[in-house]
Formats: sequence, structure tokens, C-alpha cells
Amino acid sequence: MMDQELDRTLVSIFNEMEKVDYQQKSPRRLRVDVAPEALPGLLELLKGKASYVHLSAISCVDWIEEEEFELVYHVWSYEVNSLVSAHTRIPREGACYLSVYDLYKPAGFFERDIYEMYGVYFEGSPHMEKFILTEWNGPPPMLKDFDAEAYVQDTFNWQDYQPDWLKDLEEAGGGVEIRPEDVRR
Amino acid sequence: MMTLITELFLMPLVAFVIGLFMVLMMRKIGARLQRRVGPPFFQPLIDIIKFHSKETQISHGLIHDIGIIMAVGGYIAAETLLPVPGMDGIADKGGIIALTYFLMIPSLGLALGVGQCANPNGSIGISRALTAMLAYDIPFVIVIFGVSWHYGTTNLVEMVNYQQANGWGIVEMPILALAGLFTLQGIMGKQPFEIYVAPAEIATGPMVEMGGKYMGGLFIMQAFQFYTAGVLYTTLFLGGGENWPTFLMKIFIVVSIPIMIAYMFPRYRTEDMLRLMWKWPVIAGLIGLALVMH
Amino acid sequence: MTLLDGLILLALISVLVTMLGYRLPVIGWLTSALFAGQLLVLFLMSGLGYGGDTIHSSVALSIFGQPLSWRFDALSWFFALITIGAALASSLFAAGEWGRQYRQNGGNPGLLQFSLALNVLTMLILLASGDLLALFIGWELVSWASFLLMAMAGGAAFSWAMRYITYATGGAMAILAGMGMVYQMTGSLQYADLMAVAGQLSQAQVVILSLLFGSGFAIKMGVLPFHLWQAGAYAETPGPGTAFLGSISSRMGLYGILVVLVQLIGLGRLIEIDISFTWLSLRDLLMWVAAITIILPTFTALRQNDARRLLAWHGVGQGGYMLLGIFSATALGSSGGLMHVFNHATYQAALFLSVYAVVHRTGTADLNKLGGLVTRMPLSFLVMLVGIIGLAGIPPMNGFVSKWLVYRSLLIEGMPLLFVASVIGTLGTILSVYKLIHNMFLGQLRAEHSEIREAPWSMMLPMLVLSLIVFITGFMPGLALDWVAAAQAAVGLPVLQHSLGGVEMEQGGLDMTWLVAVLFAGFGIGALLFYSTGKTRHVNQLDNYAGGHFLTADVRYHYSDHFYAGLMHRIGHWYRESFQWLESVLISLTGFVAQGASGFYRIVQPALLMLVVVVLALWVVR
Amino acid sequence: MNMITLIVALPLLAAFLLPISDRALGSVSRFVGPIVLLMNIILIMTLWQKSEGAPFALALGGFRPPLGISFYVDQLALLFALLVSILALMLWPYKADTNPRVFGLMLLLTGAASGMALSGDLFNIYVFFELLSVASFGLVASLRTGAAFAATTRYLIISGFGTVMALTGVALIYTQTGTLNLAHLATLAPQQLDNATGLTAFALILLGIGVKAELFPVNTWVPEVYATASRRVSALMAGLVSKLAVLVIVRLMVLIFPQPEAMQLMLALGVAGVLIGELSAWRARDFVRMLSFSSIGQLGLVFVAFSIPGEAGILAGLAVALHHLLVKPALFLLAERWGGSLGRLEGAGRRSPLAAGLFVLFALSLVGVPPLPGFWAKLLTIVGLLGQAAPLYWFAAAVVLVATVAEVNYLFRFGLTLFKREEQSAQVHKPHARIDLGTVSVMGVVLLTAMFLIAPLGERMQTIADQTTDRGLYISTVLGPVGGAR
Amino acid sequence: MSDLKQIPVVAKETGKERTNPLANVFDELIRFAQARSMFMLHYCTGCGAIELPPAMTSRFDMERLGIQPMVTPRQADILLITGYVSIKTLKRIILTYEQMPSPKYVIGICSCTVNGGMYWQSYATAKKLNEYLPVDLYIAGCMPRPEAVIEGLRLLMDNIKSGKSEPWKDYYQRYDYYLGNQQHLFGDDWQTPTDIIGEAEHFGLMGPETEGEHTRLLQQHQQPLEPHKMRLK
Repeated sequence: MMDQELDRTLVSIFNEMEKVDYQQKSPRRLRVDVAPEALPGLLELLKGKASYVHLSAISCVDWIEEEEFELVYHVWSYEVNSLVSAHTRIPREGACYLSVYDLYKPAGFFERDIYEMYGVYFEGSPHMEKFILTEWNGPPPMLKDFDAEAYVQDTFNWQDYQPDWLKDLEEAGGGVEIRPEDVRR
Repeated sequence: MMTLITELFLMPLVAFVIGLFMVLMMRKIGARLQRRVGPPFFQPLIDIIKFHSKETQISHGLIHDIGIIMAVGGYIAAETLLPVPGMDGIADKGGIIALTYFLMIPSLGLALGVGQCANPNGSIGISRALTAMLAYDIPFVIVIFGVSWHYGTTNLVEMVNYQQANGWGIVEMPILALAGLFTLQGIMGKQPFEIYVAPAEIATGPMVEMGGKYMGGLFIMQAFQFYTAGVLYTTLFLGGGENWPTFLMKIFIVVSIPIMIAYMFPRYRTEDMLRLMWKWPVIAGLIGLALVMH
Repeated sequence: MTLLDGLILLALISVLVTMLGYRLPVIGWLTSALFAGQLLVLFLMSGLGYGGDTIHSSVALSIFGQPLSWRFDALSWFFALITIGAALASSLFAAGEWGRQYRQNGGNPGLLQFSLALNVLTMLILLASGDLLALFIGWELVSWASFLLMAMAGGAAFSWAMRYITYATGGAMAILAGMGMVYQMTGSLQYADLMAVAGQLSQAQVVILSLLFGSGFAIKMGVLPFHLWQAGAYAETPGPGTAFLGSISSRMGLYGILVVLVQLIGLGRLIEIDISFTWLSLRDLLMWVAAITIILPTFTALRQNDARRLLAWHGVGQGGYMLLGIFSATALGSSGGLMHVFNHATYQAALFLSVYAVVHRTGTADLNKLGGLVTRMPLSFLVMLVGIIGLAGIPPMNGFVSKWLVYRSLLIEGMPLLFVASVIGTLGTILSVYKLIHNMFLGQLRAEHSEIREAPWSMMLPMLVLSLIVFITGFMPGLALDWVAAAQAAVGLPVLQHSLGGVEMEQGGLDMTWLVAVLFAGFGIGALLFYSTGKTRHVNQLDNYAGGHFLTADVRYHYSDHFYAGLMHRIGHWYRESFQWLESVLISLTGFVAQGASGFYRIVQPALLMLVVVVLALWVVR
Repeated sequence: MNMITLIVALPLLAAFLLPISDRALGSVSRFVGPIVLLMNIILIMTLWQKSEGAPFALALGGFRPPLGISFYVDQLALLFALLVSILALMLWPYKADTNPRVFGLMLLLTGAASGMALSGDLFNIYVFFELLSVASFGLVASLRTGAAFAATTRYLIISGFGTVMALTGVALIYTQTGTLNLAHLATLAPQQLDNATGLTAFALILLGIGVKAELFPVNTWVPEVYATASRRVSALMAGLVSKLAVLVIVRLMVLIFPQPEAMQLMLALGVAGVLIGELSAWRARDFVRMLSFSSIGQLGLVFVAFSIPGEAGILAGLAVALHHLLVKPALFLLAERWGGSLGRLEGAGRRSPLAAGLFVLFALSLVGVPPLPGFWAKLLTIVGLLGQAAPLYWFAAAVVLVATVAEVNYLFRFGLTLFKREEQSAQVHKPHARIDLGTVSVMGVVLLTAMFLIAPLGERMQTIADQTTDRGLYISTVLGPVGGAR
Repeated sequence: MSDLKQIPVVAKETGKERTNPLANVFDELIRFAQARSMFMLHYCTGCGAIELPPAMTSRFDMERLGIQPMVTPRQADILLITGYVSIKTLKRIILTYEQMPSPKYVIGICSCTVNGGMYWQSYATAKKLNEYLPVDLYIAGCMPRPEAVIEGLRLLMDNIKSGKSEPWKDYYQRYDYYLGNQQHLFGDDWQTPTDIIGEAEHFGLMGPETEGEHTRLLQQHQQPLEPHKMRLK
């Protein structure tokens, strides 16, 4: 269990860097907000000095109003058994960021996924071609300004609904226990 | 001469019918072991009719067709070498050595047909099937040597008469019979030694490109395979067929033993199958052989 | 001027014709015509094949007081028939377009025809030998003639030919030593004298004689300890030369063994001699050597990736069957061994020719670079199919009959372990021949091979005739068994009573005509059943189920490399290359001794040497 | 009858006159040698017709046989004298730049050689042997290169020791028996020389003369000398001179030392020679060096053949010696252009197919491939060796057989490189001189005719062998019917 | 669980008029065999497949109906499409469907195949399955229970026995419509190794709507794959 006050090494790291604010979200989770250009350095220190060796995920949040993407790097330490999620904000237009592939090999997949889903290009990531949506050539679908429902409405068409499906069933001798009208809304 | 021609036509038919029932028995035993009801009575026959009545018969070339013809035709010819009560066929023209080689023709034909389908799964399946043949044929050959040496003849009809005269083979050669039973598992190609038909791994191996009447042909071949294995074992060890009821009862029991074992076991890998087949049945065979020879 | 002289003269003429006219484009057809002529003369002598008396040659010399005579008996007629048949097939194959392409690639087809003719001449002289001296002369000539045939391809062929001739000379010297011993025992080199005195020879003498003669002839036959040269040498010989060598050249060793060990010394003497500490008699030991010769080369063939190398290794393996049959010394076994010589010659030649037809069209014999040729070269496929069924010894073809005879005699004699060993050999053959036909003809047709055509007719004709022979002697084995029976009588082995279909025996005989008829009736019913339902629809090779994956033409998904992976996991570590290691030890040993010997010539100070020599001389004399 | 002395005297006379006539007659003196040799050949041929096989003795200077120098001319001697002249004629140094002294030495050599073959007196043989060595020193050093001089000095030292040993052997015999005439010795030998001292004498003579016959322990000079001397001289030395030395030893063995220990000593040394020669030839990578080791091996085989007791041995030895005499010079002549290492030789065969064909022919015969005469020689040796009861002979047979395998290996390693298609560095192979190729093809023709006429040749050699082993005939012809009781 | 009638299938009864009565008996036998022995392709496309093992094992035991799971499309008759059909999976489904020998039947299990189910507004899933390949039967339910699956299978068996189950011919007769929808989703260069138009000619089902502008689009960049004919010269 991580003791209440912060680990000395973490504290020393954070003091080294300027413009870093951190808060203890829960006994095992620490949230760190850092400037985009400082993030790789932070990760390097976390990995090198503070035994945070496992990058479990990179997630991306689309703040459409503030015209920004928020990248969150979740790194985990096996010795201290605690998670640090480093948050950073990058501009939304023409979003591109530095890859941390050389620090954490799994980053390759996460960056590729984010590039496909959000359009954030990571320089230095080994393969940035299409990953899951091989058949998709529309805009990055996870963006907030992409209206999936509208896209679905105009590309797909629907089964025509047969209103009297229950009558045919009853003619054939079958039936349902709960009538459609009093199905719980 | 007339009786021989009718025998030549009748024996395969009888073999097919009994084979179908054996397949049915297999699926019923399998179902019962899994506490299921199991298929209806004529299911094997229906399957074969359905396969032959498919509109599309996908073929990858002439050799693919010839492969199936060789598989079915080879077994039809092999049945005439197996004496059954009342019908001897051409058993005296070629003894048990000729029969073992006759049983290789269908598998070679099938191998050629599958080869032409140019499907990697098929080729891997065939390479494993031939390795399996190498595995179970060595103990099988030891058993054949012991049996022929004991009866002093390779002619199956003579063997049956010998056993009618002085007792079943299983009594005089128990260990050899055990080894024979072990190899029966391999000859019938059932579960523990069935890696070449691994459905999930190589999509049923050789049968990957067999649709319609090709698969129908292979179902017929399976029926013949069960029948041949049962009758051969009975002829060698259980006194062959003196009359139909006891003969049928014997061959069904003989075939049911490997089937029951089959549904209990997962599939061995090829190298483990080789190790197993070359260890216990070969040792049992050699011991049986030593006892028989001296 | 007896028929035998006519035959030898004709062979000599064909050698001279090929030697003088080797630049003529039509030399191939000329040689084939001459071989056909020789075959004709042989048929005139065919009385021998059916129990006629031996034909003596009018030429009889006496050099240094040793009489030399030549004669043809049933055994030599049987072998001569195979030799000239194989030579005719090979030269016909090389006569047409194959020869033209070989010339374009820098080869010399005239030289190939010349060496074929020379080989046939030397083999006829060997087969016609009337006494041990003539036998040795013929033997040396045959070894050197096949050396020429093996070395003519240049490059890698030189090193293999060099290795062959070193082995062959070792064998010849062993035979020469044997002859010296015979001369010391009986005072003459005639067959009759040795046969007369064979009864009284002491056990030690018989052992020495059979080891010397046996190992001498076994080297050429490629029996186990001396088999390393054969596969490479045969594979490097140009095209039809391999077919000729593969089918008959190594069987000359068998002829030698038959004449000396079986006819002169007699197998009875071998059976009497027990080897100390074991319950084996000398004959059993030889049978075990033959059995192991069946297994090891066959499983080496299994791992080869070059079609020619694979077939050549099988040639070595099949030699084991012949020896096993003959050493069993029973009517059944020896007829099986002898008939296997004929059978093996036919299907081995057919297989090699079909491989070279493919090489002629695709340019490579590497099994990992071929595939799917059945749609482009169907007739070559048919020939190879007939060939592999024969090689594997499966019923409709003649290979099965001779193997059945050998197995049947092992069964009657009660030799279980030998029986199992030879069956392991057969199974290994089935596995490796399927790999051969699968990697070459079945599976995915490569893009670059989609436009190749069937081999030209000049090459296809001999292949088809050979495969026809393989089937006919399988269907009616009695034809070949007559010659075999005559040969057995000539060599003094018990003669096999046989019918047209095979052998009638009350404890289970064999009647191939019935079995093959029933088999084809079965195929007929299968075909009826098959073609009566539904119209088949042929699809492209890419329309294949591969787990939902889209197959494209540029991807090679044909499973050919490391073909029996499962089997190799189990027996892979048993391959220890122990014989290569033994040979390399022998070579480095001689190299070491040679270095010591030549070191003697580097001492500079002669005076000191002379002093030592004088002291030695005096000491020796004192 | 006195024409026989002319065979020896004429070349010696010509040898001395040559330097003088060279200044007087100028270039014509080049042909004096061949003319003399031709006359010699004609002389011997007429003599052979006249004597139709019967041997005759000739006492020189009127002294009765046991004292003076006596010539014993039987079929064997005549044969070797004829061969001396023929071979000298064939291997005559025709090259333009050879200085006349070499002609003189050649004539000296031929005179001494024929003298050795014919003489029936032990000391006389020794004198001719001495003359022969002197001539060979001069010839071997005729190329005047540094290496030639070094090789010749070593050769000089060894043959010097050899002659000293031979002289002590002869002296020992003289002290024991008091006479040096071979026939007289033959009568006394069974009593006086059949003991240890006799054997020592034989051993000493054997090693002494063995130097020339490339016998095992004393043949260390062979590789260097043949490599540095001119090809024709080494051909002459390997082909002819060694055979004459062997002839002398055999003559002594037959007449004076018939006891089995002598034969077994010769056999042992012969076997060692075969083994060492063939194995080092197998290792040799240079053409000429390979040939010289091969000649050591072949000479060993000759000794082994001759050591078989009875006329079978003589017949076998004679066959092997004659065959080697024909084949080895031919191979040396081929080495004229084909010297140097194995790599340099690649593709040489394609450039001069006739030479390559001849090389293959000679190699096949050397190895003993039937119908060629080499085979019959080897057959007689092996059959003879295996006919004996003593295990040493069986071991010798085994060694000879194994040696053949080595022979095949190294000869055809060279043979095949000749036909190898050379890729990049097409070394410029100067074609063989026409004269060399001519002599080699003549020898090839002789070999082929020998192959066809093997049966009559066999009978002729059989008679020669019977005649040489017949000690009684030798004694009666030389000492007259009374068998000089002295 | 909706009935067959509602699915817009326009398969007319084509084929030759039956003259001799025996042919009908024979047809009857064939339809009976095809109904009583259906082989189900073991291809789990989505989450609904979890319901199949209980249907096969001891409690519900499909084998008594003659239904066996088979691995390769070549041996299978029914293609059960269970669960949501993502565009990527749809490509494999179409390839597998075309590799199955006809007469072949498709059953859409789970409501995702009917109308997109709970993924209806996802950009990555196909909403209406029978636009891309002819579907015999839908079994609704967000994973219908095994009883429902078996009920569906029995219904299919009745349809086959009564000869009503002809949608597989519809794929050949209206191939252009299906191909159009497929190209709409996968783009114009969409192609499968099976030559559907050739097969249509083989079965004699070349209707007017088999060829159309979509098939012309297909033929622009894919020559129909000819089988390798065995030829001598």
C-alpha cells in the first residue's frame, strides 16, 4: 500500500520539473497535469527513477469546446503498486504529438488506434497505417463533431416494419405472453 | 463361377449396409456417452443421400475426382478379400499381405485427390494421415506376422477354418489380440489417433475441400473402413463368421470398443501418437510374437 | 560367330558410331536404332529366358597362362534385357528435343550417347564373362564406363564422380584380392574349379572369400556401409544418364554377388557359418545388412528437397530388397529378389525420366520451387503416378508382386524382425514418394509455371512405354517370373513354380490378374456412383477455404518444405549422419599418415640419413 | 660375336670424341649422338636374330672366365640393352640451346647402362654403375639453376655413400669367395654366402645400388632432382636408370643370394616404398612432384614384384618394370608444359585434347584398368603375392591394393582438373612442343599395340623369365660344360 | 421471430416442368434428406454464437434433428450469422457464403442481423443482412435462447421439406442487387475469388437481374478466375 504522504522519489521528480501540479486521486492513483513538451521527460523519469515500467494505455479526450485534445498516459509501477496518469492538452486543429514508442513499446498500438479514431498523428511511431477500420475511409469516427447517427441514416436503410406481425403469429397458433403495448417503457 | 460374380457384387453391398449401421452405432454411442439422444436411425444414409443430392459439386480437377473414385472403389475391391459367412469372394487369391496393401490404395487415392485441391490445410492433413499410417502399420504388421505364423497360412478362409476347428485366435494369442485391438484404434482412425482430422486446427485436414458427393464418398469410405476393421479383427482373432447372427454380434462388439475409447480421449499430437503407437502395441506385439513363435 | 558374338559386335559398332559421329544432330536417333538392334539380337537369344542352354562365344584367349572365355546364360540374358531396355529408353529420351536443349545449354548430347553405348558394351562384356578373370575385366570396365557417364556433367559432378571411382576402385581391389585367394586355393580362375572345391573350403576361407567378393560387389550396389557415393553421383549425371544408372548400373553388383556368392560358393556354405557371440549365421548377418540398407536410405530420401536426390536415395534403398530376397535362398524369396531387379529398373527409369521431363520444362528439380504441374503436364503426372505406385509396392503395379514374394518367403522362413524391418522400409517409401508427387505435381500451380507445356513426344514415348511395362508386369507377373525362374535355375537357386497371375500356394498364394481385375471393377463401380449424381463444377485454385482469408496468386501457400514435420519431431534427432562422419574420419586419417610419409622427404641432411640406413641394415642382418 | 662389345664401346668413344668434333664439325655434331644410338639399335637387333634366344658368354681380353672381364648376353640383357638405346634416342635433348657437353654425358650414360646390363662380372658391374652415376650427376645439373645445383649436391652425397656401400659389399663377397665372376660366384654361393655375412653383403649392395633404383630409405633425392632437372633427364632417370639398377639387383639375387631372407628384406623395403610413395603422391599438389612420388611408389611395386620367389616373381617384376618404363617417361614429357600447381592446370585439357587424352590413357594403364597392359602386370603381382604362404606377402598384397586406390585418387584428381571449365583466369597454356607430343603419342601407340598383342608378348616374357631364373644355364654357358671346379 | 413471407424474396419457381411421377418421388426423397440432414457451419460471427453449444449438447441435442456442426463451408448447408455483423466480418461472411455448396440456407440469429440491434447507430456494423446475401430466416432476440434457435431450425426444416426454401437461387437471380449493396459498402474494387456469374450459368439461374451495371463494374478490374484446364499442348 502506498503510504499517505507521497513517495520521496516522486516528489523529487516533480520538484525538478516546473509547471507540474499533481493530486492524489486515491491511495493508489495519482493524477499529474503537465505541459505537452514536458510529458516525455516526465515519463522518462517515471520509468527510469520511479519504476513505473508499464504503460497500460494512452487515452484521448476530445474537448471540442476548448478546441483541444487531452492525452492521458496511464503508467503503472509493480514495486510501488500505484498508477500515475499524466494528463496533457494539445491543440485540436492539425493535432500531432511526439511518440513515446522508444520508451514503451505498447505505445505503438495505442498511438495507432488514437490516430485512427481521433486523427492525432504521432511522429516516430513505427506504423501509422489503418488498424481496425480497414474498410472505413470517412473522418476519424470518435471525434465529437462526427455524427454517427446521421452517417448511418444516409448510408444504411432499414427493414420495413410490419405492424401486424402479432396477428400472423396468432393465426399460426402461437402468441406472446406480454402484449407489445404493455411492455414496460 | 456364377456364385463368385454374385459374391463380388453382394459383398460390397453387405459391407456398405453393415458399415452404415456401424456408423450409426458410433454416433449413438458418442451421443449416449455425452448424455445426448443421438441421431435418428437412418441418419448416416440420409447424410450420404443429402451429400449426393447437392446442386453444387465443387471439384479442383480431374485428379480430385479420381481420388474419390479410388477411395470408394479401393474399399469396394478390398471388401471382396474379406470372407464373410457363406461368401468367400477372392480371399484365397490374395492373403492378408495383399489385403493390407489393398487398404493402402484408398488412402493413397484420397491423398492424391486432396493434393490436387491445393489447400494447405489439406496437405498438412495428408502428411499427418500418412505419418499416422506409418505409426499404426508397424504394430499391425507384427500382429499379421504372428497370426500368419500361428495359423501357418495367409489365406483368411483357412484361418477361419483353423479357428472353427481348434478354438478362437484370441484364446491362443491373447497378447497379440491386445496389440491388434490397440492398432485397430489407429486403423479406424478414431479419436486418440485422429490428429489429421483436427477440425479447429486444420479444418478437418484432408476433407477441407470435400463438398457434395466428394464428402458423400468419404462418408461411404468411413462406413467401409469400420466394416473392414471389424471383420478383419474378427477373422483373425474371434473365429470369423460361422453364421450371420454371431458374426454380426462379434463385429459390432469389436467395433464398439475403439469407439467407446475414442469418445473418452482428446487427440494426440503427431509425435506423441508415434511414440505411443511405437511403444506399447509394438512391445505387446513382440511379446505375443515371441510366445507364438516358440 | 555365335549370337553372343553378334550382340557384342553390335554393341562395339554402336560405341564406334557414337565416338565418330558425336557431333551429328541425329546421333541420338542413330544410337537408339542401334540399341533397338541389340534388343532384337537379344530376342533372337530369348530361348535362354525360357530354359534354353547357354550360348558360348567363339572368342577364347589365354593370356599369361590364364584361359579367358565368354558365355551367356539365363541370368546374364535377364540382366542384359534390362540393361539394353534401360539404355534404349534413355537414349530415346535424349535423342529428341532434350538433346537440342542440352546442346544449347552447353552440354554435349553426343558424348552422352557415347557414354551410354560404352556402358552397355562394358555391361554386356561383364554379363557374358565365363570365368573369374573375364568377370573382373568386365567389372573394371563397367566401373570406369559409369565413371565417364557420371563425370561428363562437369562442376559438382566431378567431385561426386571422383568419390565414386575411389569407392569403385576399392571394391575392385577387394575383388582382385578375392581372385588371388581363389587362385591360391584352386590353382585356376575357372568357375568349375571353384565350384568343385567350394565344398571343402574351410570356414575361415569361406568367410574371407565372401567378405572380399561380397564387399567388392556391394560397393557398386550401394549396400549400407558403402552407400554414400551413390545418391549424389546419380543425381549429378545429366538427364537420361541418371535413368540408366539408377535402373541398372548398381544392379551389376547384384549380378556379381549372384555369380560368386550364390552360384560358386553357394548360400548353403554361408548358412552353416555361425558368427561367434551371436545366434546369427553369416547369411543372416548379410540379410540384416540388406534390411538396414532398406530402412536408412529410404528415411534419408524422406528429407531430401531435390527430386533427383530423393529418387537416387530410393535406388539405394530398393537394392536392399533384392539382396534380402536373394539371401533368403528360398524359391519364393530369391524369385522376389530377382524380379525386383526387373521391376525396379522399369519404374525407377520411368520416375527419373518424368522428373527430367519436368526439369526440361521448368528448369529446376527443387521440390520447394515446383507445384501444381498436373494441369500442365498430365502425361508426366501419369507416368510418375504409375512409377510411385510401383516404387511403393502397391497392388496394381509390379513392385507389389516382387515385394509380396519377399515378404511371403520371410513369413514362411519365420524371420519376424526382418519382415518388420522391410515393411518399415515400404512405409517410408510410401511417405517419401507421396512427398515427391505432391510437391511436384499437386498443390498450387505457380504463376511462372502457368504457361509451360507437356514434354515433347520424343521424351514422352519412352516414359509411357516404361509405365505400360510396369503395369503389364504387375497385372500379369507370370511374364517376368518365367525369366526369373530360368535365371534361378542357371544360378542354382530353387526354382519357383508360378502361373501367369502369380503364385499358387495352399497356405495363401497370390493371383494378381484376379486382384487387379477386381480392383478396376471396384474403381468402375466407384466411378459409376460418382458420375451418376450431379454435374461437377471446376473452380480456380484460389477459390479455396483458408479460414475466411482471401487467397491471392502472388502468395505461395503450397505446403512443401519440411513436409513431414510431425514425423520429424519424433525421429528428427535420430539422423546423426554417422556414416558421413565415419568417412571423414577415414579420409583425415589417411591424410595424417600421408603427411607423415611426405615429411620423410623434407629432411635436408642426407648424410645423417645414410648413416642411420647403414646402421639399420647391419642391425637387421645381424 | 665381338660386335656386342661395340654396343658399349661405340657410345663411350663417341662421348669422348664429341667435344672435339663439336669444334670441328660445328652444328652437325648434334646428330652424332642419335646416329650412334641408331647403329647400336641395329647392332642389337641383328645380334638378337642371330642368337635366336640362346645365351652366350664372351670373355674379353683372352683371360679364361673366372679371371678376366666377361660379358653374359642372354635374352634379358639384350632386351635391356636394346631398351637403353631406344629410350635414350627418344628422350634425346633435341632443344636447340643444349650445349654439346650434355650430348657427351648422354652417350656416356647409354654406354655405361648397356655395359651394366651385359657384364657378367661383379666388379665390372660396379665400374659401369660408377660411370652411370657420374653421367647422371652431369645430366641432372645440366639446367645450371641454383635449385638444380642444390638438388644435385644432395643427390651426389647420397649416391656417393651408396657407391661406398656397394663397394664394401663387393669387397665382402670377394673376401668370402675369392672371385668376382658371377657364374663362379653362383657355384660357390650356396656354401659360402648362405650365412650372415652373405646377407650383409647383399643388404649393402642392395642399398648401394638401390640409391639409383629409388629404393625406400635412400630415395630422398628423388622429388628435388626430378623437379629441378629437365623433364627429359628426369624421364630418363625415372624410366631407364632405375630399371637397370633393379636388373642388377635381381641378377645378383637370382644367382648369388637365393636365400629367402634376402627376398623378404627386398620385399619389406619395396612395400615401404610403395606405401610412402603413393601416400605422399596423394598429398602432392604439384604435377611433377606427384609424378616423382608416383615413380617411387611404382619402383617399390617393382621391388615387391621381383621379391616373389621363382620365375613367377621374375615374370611379374619384368612386366611391371617394362610397363613403368613405358608410362613414366611419357607422363614426364607431358609435364613439360603442364608443370606447376593443380590450380594452374584448370582447363588445360580443353586447350590440348590430344595431350589430355594421352594422359588419361597412361593414367588408366598405370592404375591397372583391364585390357591395358598395366592390368596384366598388377594381376601377375597380386596373384603371385597371394600365392605365397608367408603373411608378409599377404600384407604386401594388401598394401599394393590400397596403393592402387590412392593412385586412382591422385591421378584422376589431376585428370579431372584438366577438363574443368576454367572461369576467370584463363592462364595462357603454351601448347606442347611438337617433338614432345610426337614422342608421347608414339609411346601411346606402343602401349595400345602392347594391349592388342598381349598374348604373344606374354609368352616371350615367360621365356625370358624362365631363362633368367635358370642358374644352371648361366653357370654352364659362362664356365663351360666342365663347371670349373675352382 | 418473423415468418418467411415478410422477407422480400422474389424467387419464382423456375426449372423444368416435371413429367414423370417418379421424378417427384425422387425430389421428395431429396428434399427429405436435405431437411433431415443439415450441416451447420461452425463460424461464430458475433456474440449470439454462445447459444449454439447448448443447442448442440445434451440438453437440447441438435443431432436428433440431423444437424451437425461442420468446419469448412464446403461441407456445410446452413450459415448461422449470430450477433452484430461488422463490415470487416461481413466481407468474410460473404466469402464463406459463396464458398458453400448450394442449396444453402442463411439464418440470421439475434436482432443485430435483423435491423442493426443495439448497434443500430454504429458506423461499423451492417444493419440489414438480407441486403448483402439472401437470408432464409431471422431469429430475433438479443441472443435468442437455444429453444428459439432450435425452433428456427425446425421451421427451416419444414420450409425445405415443403420446397419453399429457395432464397439461395435469389442470390444468383438478383446478383446485381446484392453486388451493388456490397460495392456500396466495400467500395467498387470489391471482389471474391468465386465466379458467381459462372455458377449462375452452371445452375441455369441466369435471370434478367443477374447482370447489371454493378457486375460490369466488377468485371472492369477482375477477370473471372478460370479453372486450370488439364491441357496437353
